[in-house]
Amino acid sequence: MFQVIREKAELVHLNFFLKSIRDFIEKAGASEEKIFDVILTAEEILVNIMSYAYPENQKGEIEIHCQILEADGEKKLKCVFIDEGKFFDILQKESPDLSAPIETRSVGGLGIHLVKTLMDEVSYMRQVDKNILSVVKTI
Amino acid sequence: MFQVIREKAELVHLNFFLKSIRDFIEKAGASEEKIFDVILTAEEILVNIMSYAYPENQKGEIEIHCQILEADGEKKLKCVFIDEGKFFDILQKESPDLSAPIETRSVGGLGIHLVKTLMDEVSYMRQVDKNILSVVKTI
Amino acid sequence: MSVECTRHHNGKVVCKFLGRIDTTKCIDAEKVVMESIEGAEVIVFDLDGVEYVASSFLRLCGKASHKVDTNNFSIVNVVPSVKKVFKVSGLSEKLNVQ
Amino acid sequence: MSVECTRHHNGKVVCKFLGRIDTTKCIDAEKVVMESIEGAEVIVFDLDGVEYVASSFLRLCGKASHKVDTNNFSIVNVVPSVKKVFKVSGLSEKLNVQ
Ligand SMILES: Nc1ncnc2c1ncn2[C@@H]1O[C@H](COP(=O)(O)OP(=O)(O)O)[C@@H](O)[C@H]1O
Ligand SMILES: Nc1ncnc2c1ncn2[C@@H]1O[C@H](COP(=O)(O)OP(=O)(O)O)[C@@H](O)[C@H]1O
Repeated sequence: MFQVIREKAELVHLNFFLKSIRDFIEKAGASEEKIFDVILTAEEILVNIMSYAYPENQKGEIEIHCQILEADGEKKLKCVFIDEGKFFDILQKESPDLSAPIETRSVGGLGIHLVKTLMDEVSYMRQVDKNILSVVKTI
Repeated sequence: MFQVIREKAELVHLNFFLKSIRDFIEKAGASEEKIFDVILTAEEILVNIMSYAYPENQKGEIEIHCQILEADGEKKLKCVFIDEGKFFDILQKESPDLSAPIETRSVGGLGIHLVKTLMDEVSYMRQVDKNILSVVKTI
Repeated sequence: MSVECTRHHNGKVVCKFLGRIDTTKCIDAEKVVMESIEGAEVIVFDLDGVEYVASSFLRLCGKASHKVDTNNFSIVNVVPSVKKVFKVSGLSEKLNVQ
Repeated sequence: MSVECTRHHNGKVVCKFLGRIDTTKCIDAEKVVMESIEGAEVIVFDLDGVEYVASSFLRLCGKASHKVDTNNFSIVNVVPSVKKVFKVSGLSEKLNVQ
């Protein structure tokens, strides 16, 4: 099972992206709990690309490749998020200090933290003018 | 809206293909009547590729690109079916003689006839070792 | 998809289909249907509750209709979407689609 | 997603959320929520019937909690799947998620 979807990096298309990913992993037979983690992860990554990757009024596209990998009786979902926006390496972003008291702590940075926590593997690659972010999760 | 799906050309994957196409056109907001025509068309094309394109036990893959084209307030669905099986041009296949009495008429050839009847446009292209069949329908 | 064929004492066999009849389902159903109508004099396919048919089902109908005299084969309770498939295939009249 | 905030005479504001709180829905809700809790002494977010939250909602909770003294902000009726999101974000205790 392999699926690619592509649309403009605009918030109005968030639902198209998320619904497509959900439809795909439902066909792969994932449980509601796994679907929750994958959809939350995808939403955080997509909203970030929609917000930060491209200049306002010059929004490019987002392409998502999803694939089911089967090995040793395990089923893994691999999703690759590709944009042509400015260089951004999620792995170089430090996690927020979760132990800091909430009064002194800024409430950003949680999105990336959730992605790293909910997925089994996260990897980043810059390819010419593309950001290529891959996540893998056993489903 | 753009979607690509890929899987082996085996009957066990028919549902994955059809469900993916249905999910896509539902997101595009097509009516049940249009969905019916598109799914029936896709099923006929897919079953043919699964049956005839590749030698038994050496089934290759099928890739389907779907896209929503919007122009003049009209929404069109374009789906492209790609296989690497033996050359087959659907347009060179004559339609069955629908007026022949059923006793003398072989009951094959209806699949391709349905495809040509239900779609607004059907086109075929051979590219190196690929069959590229495109269908378009206003939805 | 499910199919249930009932043989009546007057030589009439009624096959009731239920659900979507796609290619894989039709392949599964073909054997039981062809066996059930063997020797019938009148065949009725009841499609009440069938909202989708692929061309493999048209083929099955054609094959089944050959088993009896013309006019002794008919298809009843056909919803409009399925009726259209028989119509564009030129089979509505030949198969007595009602 | 919908949200309804009720102000009680003792300075307590209860906001009841319903449905999936994704990023776009949260952006829409933020203004009305922040206006409704203005000047409150105790804030309760009731998530009965919320089965999904994105990080933008965590941010909204953090922002809202700053409006009152610690311990005067709480989040109640949280289903397990949503509880997990607060937990892995290290916010369960700080936001009194119950
Ligand atoms: N795709 C991206 N391109 C550029 N910068 C990004 C991208 N994604 C995230 N960032 C940066 O990383 C920061 C942290 O992101 P995140 O953890 O999602 O929290 P938030 O978006 O709430 O600030 C963002 O504020 C932004 O500066
Ligand atoms: N992808 C294909 N590759 C090779 N031959 C094909 C392909 N699709 C259809 N054909 C040929 O065209 C014929 C007519 O196909 P169709 O109209 O679907 O009816 P049926 O499959 O019932 O015979 C098939 O019997 C087959 O010989």
